[in-house]
Amino acid sequence: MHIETLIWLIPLPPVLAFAMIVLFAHRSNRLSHFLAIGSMLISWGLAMVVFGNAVTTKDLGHHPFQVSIPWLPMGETAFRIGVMIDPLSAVTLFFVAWTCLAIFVYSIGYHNFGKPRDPGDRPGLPPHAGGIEPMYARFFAFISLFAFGMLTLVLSDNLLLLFIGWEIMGLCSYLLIGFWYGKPSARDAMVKAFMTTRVGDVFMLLGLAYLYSATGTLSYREILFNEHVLSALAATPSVIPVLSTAGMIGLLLFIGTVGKSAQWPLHVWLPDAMEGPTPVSAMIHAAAMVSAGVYLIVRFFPLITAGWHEGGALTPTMTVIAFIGAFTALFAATIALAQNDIKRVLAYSTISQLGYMVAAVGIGAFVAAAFHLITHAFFKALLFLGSGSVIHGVEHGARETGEHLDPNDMMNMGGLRKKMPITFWTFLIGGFALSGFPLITAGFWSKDEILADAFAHGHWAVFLTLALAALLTAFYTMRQIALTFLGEPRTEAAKHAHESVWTMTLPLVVLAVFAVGAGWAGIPEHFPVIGGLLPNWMHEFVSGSLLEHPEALEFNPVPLLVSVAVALGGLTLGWLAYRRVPAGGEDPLKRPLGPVHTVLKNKYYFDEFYAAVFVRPAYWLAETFTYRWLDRGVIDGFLHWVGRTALRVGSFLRNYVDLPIVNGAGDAVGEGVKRSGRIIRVIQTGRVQEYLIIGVVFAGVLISYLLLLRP
Amino acid sequence: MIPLSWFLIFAALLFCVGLYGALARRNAIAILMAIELMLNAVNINLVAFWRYLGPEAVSGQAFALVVFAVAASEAAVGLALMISIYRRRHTVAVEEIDMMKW
Amino acid sequence: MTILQIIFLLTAFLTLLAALRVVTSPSMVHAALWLILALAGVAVVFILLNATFLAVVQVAVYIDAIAIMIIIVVMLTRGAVRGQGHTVSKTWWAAALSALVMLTGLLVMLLQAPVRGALPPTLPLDQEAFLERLGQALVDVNQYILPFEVASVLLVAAMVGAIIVAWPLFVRRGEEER
Amino acid sequence: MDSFWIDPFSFIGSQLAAWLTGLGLAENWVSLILQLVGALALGTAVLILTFLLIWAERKIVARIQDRLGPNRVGPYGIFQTVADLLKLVTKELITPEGADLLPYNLAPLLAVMSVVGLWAVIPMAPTLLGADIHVGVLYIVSVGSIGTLGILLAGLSSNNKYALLGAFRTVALMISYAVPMALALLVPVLLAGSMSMQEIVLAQKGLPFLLLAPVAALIFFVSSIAEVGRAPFDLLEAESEIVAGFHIEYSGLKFGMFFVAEFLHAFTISALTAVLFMGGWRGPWAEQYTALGFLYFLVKTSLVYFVVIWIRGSFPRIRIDQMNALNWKLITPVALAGLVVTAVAEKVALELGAPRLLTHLAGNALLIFAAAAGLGAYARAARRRSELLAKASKAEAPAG
Repeated sequence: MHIETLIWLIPLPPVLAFAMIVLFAHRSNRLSHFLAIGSMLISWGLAMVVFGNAVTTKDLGHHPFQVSIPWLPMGETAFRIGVMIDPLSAVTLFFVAWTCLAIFVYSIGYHNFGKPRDPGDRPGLPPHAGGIEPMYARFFAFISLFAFGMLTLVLSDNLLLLFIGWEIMGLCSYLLIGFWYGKPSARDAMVKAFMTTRVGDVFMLLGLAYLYSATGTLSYREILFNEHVLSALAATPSVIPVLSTAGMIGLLLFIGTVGKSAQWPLHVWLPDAMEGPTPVSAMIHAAAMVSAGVYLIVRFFPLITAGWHEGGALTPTMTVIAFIGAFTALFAATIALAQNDIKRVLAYSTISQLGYMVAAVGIGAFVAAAFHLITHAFFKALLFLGSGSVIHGVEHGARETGEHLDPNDMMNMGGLRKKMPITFWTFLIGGFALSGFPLITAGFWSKDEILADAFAHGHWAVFLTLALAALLTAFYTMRQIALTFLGEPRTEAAKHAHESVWTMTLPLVVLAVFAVGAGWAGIPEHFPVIGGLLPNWMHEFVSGSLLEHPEALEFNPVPLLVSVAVALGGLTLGWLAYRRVPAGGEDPLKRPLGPVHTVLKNKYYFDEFYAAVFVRPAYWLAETFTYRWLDRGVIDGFLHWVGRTALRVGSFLRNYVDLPIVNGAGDAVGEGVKRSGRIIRVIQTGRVQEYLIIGVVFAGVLISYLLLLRP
Repeated sequence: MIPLSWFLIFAALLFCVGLYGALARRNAIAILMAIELMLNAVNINLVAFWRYLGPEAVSGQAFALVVFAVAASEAAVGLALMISIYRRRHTVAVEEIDMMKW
Repeated sequence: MTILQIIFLLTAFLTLLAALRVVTSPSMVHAALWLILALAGVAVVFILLNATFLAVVQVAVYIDAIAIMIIIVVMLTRGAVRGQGHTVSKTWWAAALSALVMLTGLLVMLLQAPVRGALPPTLPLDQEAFLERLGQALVDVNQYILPFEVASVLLVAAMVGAIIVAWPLFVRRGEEER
Repeated sequence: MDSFWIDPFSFIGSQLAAWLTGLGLAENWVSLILQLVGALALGTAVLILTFLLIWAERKIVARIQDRLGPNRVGPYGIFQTVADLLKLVTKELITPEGADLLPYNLAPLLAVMSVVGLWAVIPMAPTLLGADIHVGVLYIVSVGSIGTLGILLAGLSSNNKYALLGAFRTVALMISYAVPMALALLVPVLLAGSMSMQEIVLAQKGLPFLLLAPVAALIFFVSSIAEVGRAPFDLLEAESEIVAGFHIEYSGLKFGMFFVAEFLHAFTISALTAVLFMGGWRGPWAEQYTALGFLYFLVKTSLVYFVVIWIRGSFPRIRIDQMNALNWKLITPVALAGLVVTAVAEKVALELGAPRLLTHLAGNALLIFAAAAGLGAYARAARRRSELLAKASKAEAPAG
């Protein structure tokens, strides 16, 4: 069997599982999750085979596995739909497969499979008494479809198919965030997420169309691996004077990324998306969707950086991207400082980490961005699942003690280290990876890569911003760990919490292994001690996706030291600050920061700001302007006037034209026919003889005429 | 010898008598008889022309034979119709058989 | 005035008389009898025209078959004929008029006919051989086989149709439908 | 001019002609008178012959029924019929109430006329026949069925329901049986290649058609008996059902006419059978001595007539449904098939030079066999049907 055939087959099992669950299997929970996980297992196996092939293939970058078929005829050309495996999609496929599989397995335990269904549970509401999820089968159907979308996006060889997968994921995130549609907050969150990402998607679609009109194709190879196309795009100016066509397209696509990956200013939906079940959070915010956004710009790195030479000045597009990325990184990190909801903290950290990647792309650090994408996917998925496990434990404790509290609030936790050791250790690994604990964790290597790149090319602003963000990251990570696991239990529920089932802990362990090991694939070879023990495989492999390989950076101690310092410093500060927080004690940061803390806690009032600036005007526009004035007043008025006029015209026509003239004529004809008929009918006696007489008389007349009168 | 015109006049008279009967009688059977008379007149003409104009050719008598066949079938069907009409309406007076009028 | 002429005139006179009685006599039975007489007269005319075969066929077909059928039907429908006074319809004058028109037309045509005074040529061959020729001509592909076959088909169709139409079964069914 | 002994009939004719021309009459008038005289003589002769026939029939039937029959008037009661005639003549001519006079009086004339008219074309001797018209067979068919008209008129006109029933029976019978009779008549025509009676007789030189087409001969014989309406087909005057049938209202000489017509008609069909199938006047030296031929003719006719009487004395009368069934289900199809078979056999004999007699006999044998097989199948089917009906009624009996 050819490898391409395998690639075709990878996305199919989940969608088949989706269809089968929705159509047939939704009555049986067990059958449903067997279908979903079985299909995901098949996809995972295929993906691993493909990945193995890809890794062992020489010079994959220039000869990727690619197969495509014409799909949508467009005049003389046709949209081709196909699959491609090049280094970038290979590594992406790798972590997507792993994380998705882990999340699938995790979902079983998370939704209390095997517990009896609690009679009090209603579909659309989270099970409050630890019973099985009422819409268990539906959940698996949705995440299967989600996995299908993600795999499609990763494997596609052109922008159109990528966009299709992209939108499938958008739909699924909408459905999954609102999975518990009984909760008003979930409803609002789903609508918010959908709307916000819609903004980005519209621009992305614009960019797509622009790209197609400019190049006449959407295939990666024909655009990104084509020197002439790139240079032409870079040379031709676009509608906006300062931007070249390439820059314009890149910017539009990047706005799509901003929406999908929740970059500032479209980041607001991501924290609210925490309303969904935790596996969904992990799925959306680690494995799939947000990664998809970054994957898009990383994939289109050659287009974005077209006209830029390594070490040269950044193009306007790159500047914008770098700025937004760096700013988002810092901004989100600051918000994360003041959040108490364990998942919200992770959400904001996700935003800031994505900011790292975006900034990396902005400054042209392709390999670093891809590297951090992978490592981040692993340890962030780990963290989310861990937090879910923690919440599960606390909920369990709350059910036992029967006290009503928010199981997500870290202030209600503490001292869970002894209660749930596996969760603790895996969470610790994830946290250290996030905060970039030196040398061992994956996060250190990837983040250090970015910093080093920024430093090496002299983007000071970016470098400093990211360094500060790294410090804050380490700090709030430690804060989270300390508040959750260290110290003494601050509530009864925390006391009675205990470890989750194996289906939840096993994925944690697996992901923890990757959270540590994934980094070793990309150790720079000039690193002092351990450099060169392992070849910088990541750099060699992934950079194959580009036309000309960026050369590896020469070693520079400054960024290394900085990153080590910020990581360790942040961790220690956080540990010192939150080592022991008493029950009911307030956040130690509150006093020193003062009002700033409130601002941070309220996320810079961004939601309120948007509500004031966009939402309420939108309401007003819809309610008052459009509905009242335009619709009621203008359009309806006009229509009513037209209707009344038509009515008058019609009555006039009826009374003065139709009745007298037309009907009169018709009646006249009818009456005439009737009268003449009444006159003539006497001829038609129905007696054959008389007919015959008439005929004979005429025949006689005719004969006599023929014989006598005719000469 | 007899001139041809005698036969023709005789045939014409017979035909017109038959015609009058076909047009004037009330009884359908009488009409049928009158039609037979007309057919006979036609036959007389045919045979007379054969005899006087072309005794060599067989056409005159052949036509006469065909006329016989037609007359026979016509009589058969007509009489059957009358029987069934009589069964249904208990009359054979043609002016009472006027279902075909308005 | 030869014998043949006398015979012809007598026959013609009788035939026309019988025909007139046919179309005028109030009683259907009498009309049928007069019809038979008229048909016999026509047969005699055929004989005078040296068409013995046709004369015999005339007797066989008309007198034996058609006349008898007519008489039978007259008897079957006797009740209908009785009690209905008039033998002719109200439009008899129009019928007479049209008949006269037709007669005048025919006579005028006759007067214009070029052959009206023609005398019969001597019969070229004896009737036996002529009859043979006639028979062969009727089944000859180049002459009259088509009319012959059509006539036979017509006869069969008429027979079937007569049976179907006069079948009491159908009458009963029709009456049930009413 | 041959002598009287050789050919008496033409001798008389020539003598008469000579005498008339001696009176100074035109040629055509002479021929006309001669024809009239001949017709008169012929008619009278056959009518007088009837006396003999009636006497013979009564005697024979009496013998068959083991009686003496008429034996008072004259030797062997030979003048019995004359006495009857006198009685009839002296009787009153009754005309029933509401009778339709014209047809009522016309009917007996027609009946007699048709029978006597038949004799015009029957060749009784090489030189003794009324008119040798070339469509004699057709003439027989048409004129013979004029008798039907007479009977019908009699039944209709005499205002009497039995007469009407008889008339209808007659018409049904005669119209039906005219079909197979005509078909059977076509066989000798086909064999002789002519419709003239004399030609047919001449064509039977040494080989009467009775041997060539026995089936056709039988069919003709049977259907002619039916045509005449004699036993076993005498249901038009079935005394037990309709008192005397069509002539119930007739009395005196009019009845006598029907009476004569019936007997004479029977003798006539015997003569026709003899002429058409048994070679008529053919016999040794018949050509030379025409009187001899006349003798042969009388002998053959009497033979057939005896068979007719024999049948009348032997067979019971058949029901009307049996009569129709017999005709339409057996005789007419067989007659049709016989015509075809004869034509094919004749053609075969002509083209392939096969022996004529054998070919025709084989064809007729085949025909008989097929007819017998068909009859057997029909009988079996009928029997099965009746058995089924019986079973059904038996099954119902206890239930009902």
